[in-house]
Amino acid sequence: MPSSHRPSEALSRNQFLEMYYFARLARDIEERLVILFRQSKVIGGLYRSLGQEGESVASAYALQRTDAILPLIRNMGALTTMGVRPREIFRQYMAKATANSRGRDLNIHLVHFPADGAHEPVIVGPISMLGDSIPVAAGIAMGARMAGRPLVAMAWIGDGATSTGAFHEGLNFAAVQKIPLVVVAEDNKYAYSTPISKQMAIARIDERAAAYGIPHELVDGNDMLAVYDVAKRMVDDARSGGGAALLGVDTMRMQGHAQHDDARYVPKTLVDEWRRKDPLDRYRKTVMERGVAAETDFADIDAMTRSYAAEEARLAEDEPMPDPATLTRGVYAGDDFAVPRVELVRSPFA
Amino acid sequence: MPSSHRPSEALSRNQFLEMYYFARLARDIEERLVILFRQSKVIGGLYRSLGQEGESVASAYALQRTDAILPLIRNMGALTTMGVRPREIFRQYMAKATANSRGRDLNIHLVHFPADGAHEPVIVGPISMLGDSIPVAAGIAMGARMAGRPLVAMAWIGDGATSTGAFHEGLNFAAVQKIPLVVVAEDNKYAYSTPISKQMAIARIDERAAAYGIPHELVDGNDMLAVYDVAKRMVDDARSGGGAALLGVDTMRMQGHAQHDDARYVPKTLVDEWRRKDPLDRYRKTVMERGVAAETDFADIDAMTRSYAAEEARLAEDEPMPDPATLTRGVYAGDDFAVPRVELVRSPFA
Amino acid sequence: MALLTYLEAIRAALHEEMARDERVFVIGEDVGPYGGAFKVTDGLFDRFGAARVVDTPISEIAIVGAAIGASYMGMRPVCEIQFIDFIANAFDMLTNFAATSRYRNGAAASIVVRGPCGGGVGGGPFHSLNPESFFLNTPGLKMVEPSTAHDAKGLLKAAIRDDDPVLFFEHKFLYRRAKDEVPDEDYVVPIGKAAVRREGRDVSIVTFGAMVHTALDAAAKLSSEGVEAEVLDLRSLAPLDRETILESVAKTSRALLLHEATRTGGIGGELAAIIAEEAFEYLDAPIVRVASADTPVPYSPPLEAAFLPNVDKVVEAAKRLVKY
Amino acid sequence: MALLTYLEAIRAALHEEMARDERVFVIGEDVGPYGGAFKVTDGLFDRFGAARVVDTPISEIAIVGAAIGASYMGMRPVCEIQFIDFIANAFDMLTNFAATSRYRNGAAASIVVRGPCGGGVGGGPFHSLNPESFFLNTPGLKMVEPSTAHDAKGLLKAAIRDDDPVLFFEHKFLYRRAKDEVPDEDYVVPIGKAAVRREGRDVSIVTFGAMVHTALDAAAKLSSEGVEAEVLDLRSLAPLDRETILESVAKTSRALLLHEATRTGGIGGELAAIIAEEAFEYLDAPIVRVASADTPVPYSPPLEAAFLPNVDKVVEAAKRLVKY
Ligand SMILES: Cc1ncc(C[n+]2csc(CCOP(=O)(O)OP(=O)(O)O)c2C)c(N)n1
Ligand SMILES: Cc1ncc(C[n+]2csc(CCOP(=O)(O)OP(=O)(O)O)c2C)c(N)n1
Ligand SMILES: [Mg+2]
Ligand SMILES: [Mg+2]
Repeated sequence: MPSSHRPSEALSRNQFLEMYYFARLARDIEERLVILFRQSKVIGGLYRSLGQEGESVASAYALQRTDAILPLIRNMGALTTMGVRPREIFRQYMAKATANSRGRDLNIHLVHFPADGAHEPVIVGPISMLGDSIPVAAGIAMGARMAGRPLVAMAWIGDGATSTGAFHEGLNFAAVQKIPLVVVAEDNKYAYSTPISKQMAIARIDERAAAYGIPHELVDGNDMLAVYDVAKRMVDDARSGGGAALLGVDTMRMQGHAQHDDARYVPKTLVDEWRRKDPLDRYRKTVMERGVAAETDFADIDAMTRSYAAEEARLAEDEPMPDPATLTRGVYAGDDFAVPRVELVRSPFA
Repeated sequence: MPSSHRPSEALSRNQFLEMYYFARLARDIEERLVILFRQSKVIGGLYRSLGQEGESVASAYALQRTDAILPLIRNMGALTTMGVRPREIFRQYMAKATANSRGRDLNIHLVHFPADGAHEPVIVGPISMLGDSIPVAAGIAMGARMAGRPLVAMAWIGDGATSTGAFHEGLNFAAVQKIPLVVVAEDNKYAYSTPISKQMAIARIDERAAAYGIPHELVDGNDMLAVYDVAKRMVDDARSGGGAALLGVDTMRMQGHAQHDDARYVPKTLVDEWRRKDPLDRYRKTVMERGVAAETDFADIDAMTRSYAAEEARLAEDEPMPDPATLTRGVYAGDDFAVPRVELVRSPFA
Repeated sequence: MALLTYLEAIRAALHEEMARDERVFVIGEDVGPYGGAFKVTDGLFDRFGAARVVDTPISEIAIVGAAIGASYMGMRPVCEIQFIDFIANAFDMLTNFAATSRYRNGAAASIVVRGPCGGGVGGGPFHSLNPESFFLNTPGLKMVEPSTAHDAKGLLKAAIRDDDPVLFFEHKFLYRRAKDEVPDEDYVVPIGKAAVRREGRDVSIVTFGAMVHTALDAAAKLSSEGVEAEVLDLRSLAPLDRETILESVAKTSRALLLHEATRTGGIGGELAAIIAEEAFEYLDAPIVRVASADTPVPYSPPLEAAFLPNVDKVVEAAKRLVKY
Repeated sequence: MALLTYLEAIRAALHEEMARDERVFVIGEDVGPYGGAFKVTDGLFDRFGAARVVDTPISEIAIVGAAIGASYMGMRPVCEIQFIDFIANAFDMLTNFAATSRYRNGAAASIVVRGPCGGGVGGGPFHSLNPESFFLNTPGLKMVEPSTAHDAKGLLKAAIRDDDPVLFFEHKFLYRRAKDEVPDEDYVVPIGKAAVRREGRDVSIVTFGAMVHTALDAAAKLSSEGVEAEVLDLRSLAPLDRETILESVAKTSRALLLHEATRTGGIGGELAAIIAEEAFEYLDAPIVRVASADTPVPYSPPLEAAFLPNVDKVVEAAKRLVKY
């Protein structure tokens, strides 16, 4: 599979900017969440993807808009890329009645199925049990194929979660059935406090795929264009019948597991090293070096996403909490209880 | 790991004959079981290891007598090799009160823990849920190390069972913890009716290990000396701190999944091809070619194992069924209910 | 009408549902050309092909997980678990992912998970379980277990058409032993409705699955001794048909709860709680449970016979109750 | 005596047991240098080292499976499941391998599986479960859940010294909220014995875990209205202390079963069955269950508050019972 084909070379200026926009927006949404968290407006924990926005965005950017994503908690960038309106995230984190889960489930646990013929993605948030998304992702791509509207499913998974039985069973099944599933396995050096050396005895996370006989590659996860290139090749291959693939990304979780975790178990030198490799900074630099965009273009986007995130948070803040009278509604079919659809938006660069 | 070191070259004449004896005994025990099965004296199903006795014996033969084995249903040869008296098997299959499980559990689901200081193996039979043995095997080797009497654990697993979550979690854990566990993964072409092509998308079963960063090798499973050589190297490595390893064996299940299964889904040509590769025939031939033993030596063993198996079956047949009054005994500690210890024997060649 | 075994009825339901609705497909171990370990899916592969009869690796988590995903895409998966005992391996996926899915996001996990349960065939501790009560504390999950060929077919059709995840228990002792008249035309047996298999005024035997036949045999014996037992076949274990249960107990004033799973923590507890809470005023005697002994399912026939409920145990308990 | 929180008491038990017995070790995710997600294992790594405080990959099956194997070799593993909800992933290993092991071959799986359970902290559907009834139909497995720091320490010591597999539920709501006197000297709280937390003659509230505190608050309120509730803290869920339960009901003639798990299929069923079978003659009123609503655990505080049992619900039910 390693190939020299670089799909990123075909990206337009708008696309270059759009990728940055999605990553920046993801970061700004999270920055807003931190503020809300400090104000005790976030219910439960807050999990940052700081330093990983690039790989989430660049991998999702390789998809078509009608494909399926199964993000994990740290794939905020995948959600912005597929067009989830930021307000949807804030609603979820604040457990509002207006959220897709109507306050019943956590953070990014939201689900979107497009109406027939709609040019929209399938979005299936995780459940907390790590690894479970992988068999479900395989089922989504298989089911879509059976239903006659094939798509490629992309699922993200942490280094830690690759140690679960569900990951193994799901990816092996997808491999055998040649299901168009691209798994992005994120080596961000830790699973909570557990360093990758206590998680797996392989040097490269993509070797997890060697047990399944599927294409796999490891890429610098903080180099957005590199991620995009490999993801795009894998997605295209999957779409044209190549079956499942695994894209390993080498990156770093730049904060603790969640807001409560000061991550003192992470050597400072490691953090410093990776801070210098911030994916957004690097991307800006690369794009500018290519002459595609200028400092001001990025500054404009930064201003735009910052105020957009702030405004969306504000809108969500004002929304009502769930009505306790609705508690028992919708456990079973037939007791219909309206589910707010996830609102999808286009970027200014679309 | 592939190495040219051939530990089998150091085997004595007695050891050559002993290995044959164990394999032949395994086959004869099963032939007896077929008779008992036809007489409806076996409770439940009967699962043959015909064609796989060689790999079971040769891999177990690489162990020391104080090591641990976790055989599956088709590893009768591992049991004979570690010295389990045939009567123990017959008792189990006939669900006798005298059996190690006292009629409470199936076929080879027996357990043996040596008394302190005894020169005996740890034997832990499986439960039916495939894959579960692997984490338990890892725990045995880890626990033995913790308890200050280290051993190597060897666990067998079918191609099908490598697709379970338990296999993945257990072997990954063993790899990370550098636990002395050798897993023998048996590619016998089918899992029940499911061909290996529907089980995994890799060409060689030992590639399952590539996800764990442990040594792995594939060997002709019907070549006993080849199996022994690799197993011995792996066991020795594990014992000296090398951690876990996976030995893939290329073999063939020569009968249906169980006695009720006529295996019509297996192409006749495949069976014919493998019949020519019978491990016992090949072993005899090789050993004779080496001039270590003669036709008559093997004929003597054949006669010996046949009558031994018959006699042991007869002894077990006469034993009592469990007393229903014992039904509820021994569910919890403190309600002691004697467990017949597995009787271990030495071969005539010891 | 046709005289079918329980197993044939299940197979017929699969054939008919797959023919009726293109979205229905079967997924599991050895369900394809082989037709399943018990031959329940026999003929499906030849008729509907590999795309709709999916042979999987030995991966119960993947079977249930992939089914959930496919159902999200509008398909109607029917998972076969080779022995229902192995659903333990997918316990998380079924209870946490599938069962909560609608409640959380309105996403229907319209899957059926079916497989053989129950003992009486020398299957030992891992091929004999009746795991219903493991799942009874899981809102969002439905569970059914038929006792006749008629119900087996009708309930499976109802389960497949149901928009919620349904665990469908097939008692393997009945596969070839239960045989009864099954309509030729399409029908469903609605989930959530119990059936009164025998009317009686003296004691209500509330049961399901293979134990229905034990209860009926016991009732016949009791009748010859002047005790008229009513036999209720729950059919649906989640939701339970509270109305029918309470009506029967209101009539007989005595409840005997009979199930094959081990006693402590079995579904008899839930039944007892419903009755003791809602039909207390009608009760003339303690609520009695007859169930298997509190041990793993033993393999050896004399042990398993002692372990399982049987006609004598039911008769004895019913007589004690009536005498109370 | 020292005033310890529930969490500190658990931690102290681990420290003391590991110091007392070299065979005891801890295994789980992030239990090592980090000291566990809730800091329960804090300090163990520094004191006992990596060999006895084993950080694992995210692999619940491996955690429980490896513990079983190690216990076979004479060790005394204490597994931490980061949130007890994730024991669902090892359901098979725990119920099928560990729980049956002694019965099958006399092989003791002397393991403890401990982890935080319960809601009330906005944890949502997958970090709030009270899964006891998933496991109640599994002979061979013991289960305990303390409600005080004193019991937390004593029960954990008992669990570690017990030769059978024990599921040890720690109610996370109590971790830092429950604080009480804990003896300095070594002691165990025996598994299988309930505690009467408050004596009363009018109604028995049978409960455990965090709900004990709810029950006590309710009892205080009831008392001010002239109703004297007896509050039973089960502590041990398997085996249940039938004697203490039956004695209390014999005294009060009224049983209110209170648990935090959802109602249908909860442990209240088993309790009701025991009482309806063995204390029927003493009952003056229906057996009433107060439990969480039959839904997944919702995340949003207003929903979770409506979902959970609380003092008002208990008071209201107790009054209904007493008036009956
Ligand atoms: C099956 C399961 N076990 C344990 C947990 C608890 N848990 C939540 S996040 C986490 C660490 C995840 O690490 P990784 O998969 O590497 O993802 P990252 O947080 O690094 O993005 C753990 C152990 C869980 N959610 N699911
Ligand atoms: C978890 C689990 N799922 C399903 C089964 C049913 N089952 C028993 S044996 C078998 C096939 C095993 O195939 P393989 O692992 O290749 O071993 P072989 O029989 O070929 O030696 C299956 C599916 C099981 N025992 N455990
Ligand atoms: Mg990670
Ligand atoms: Mg096989």
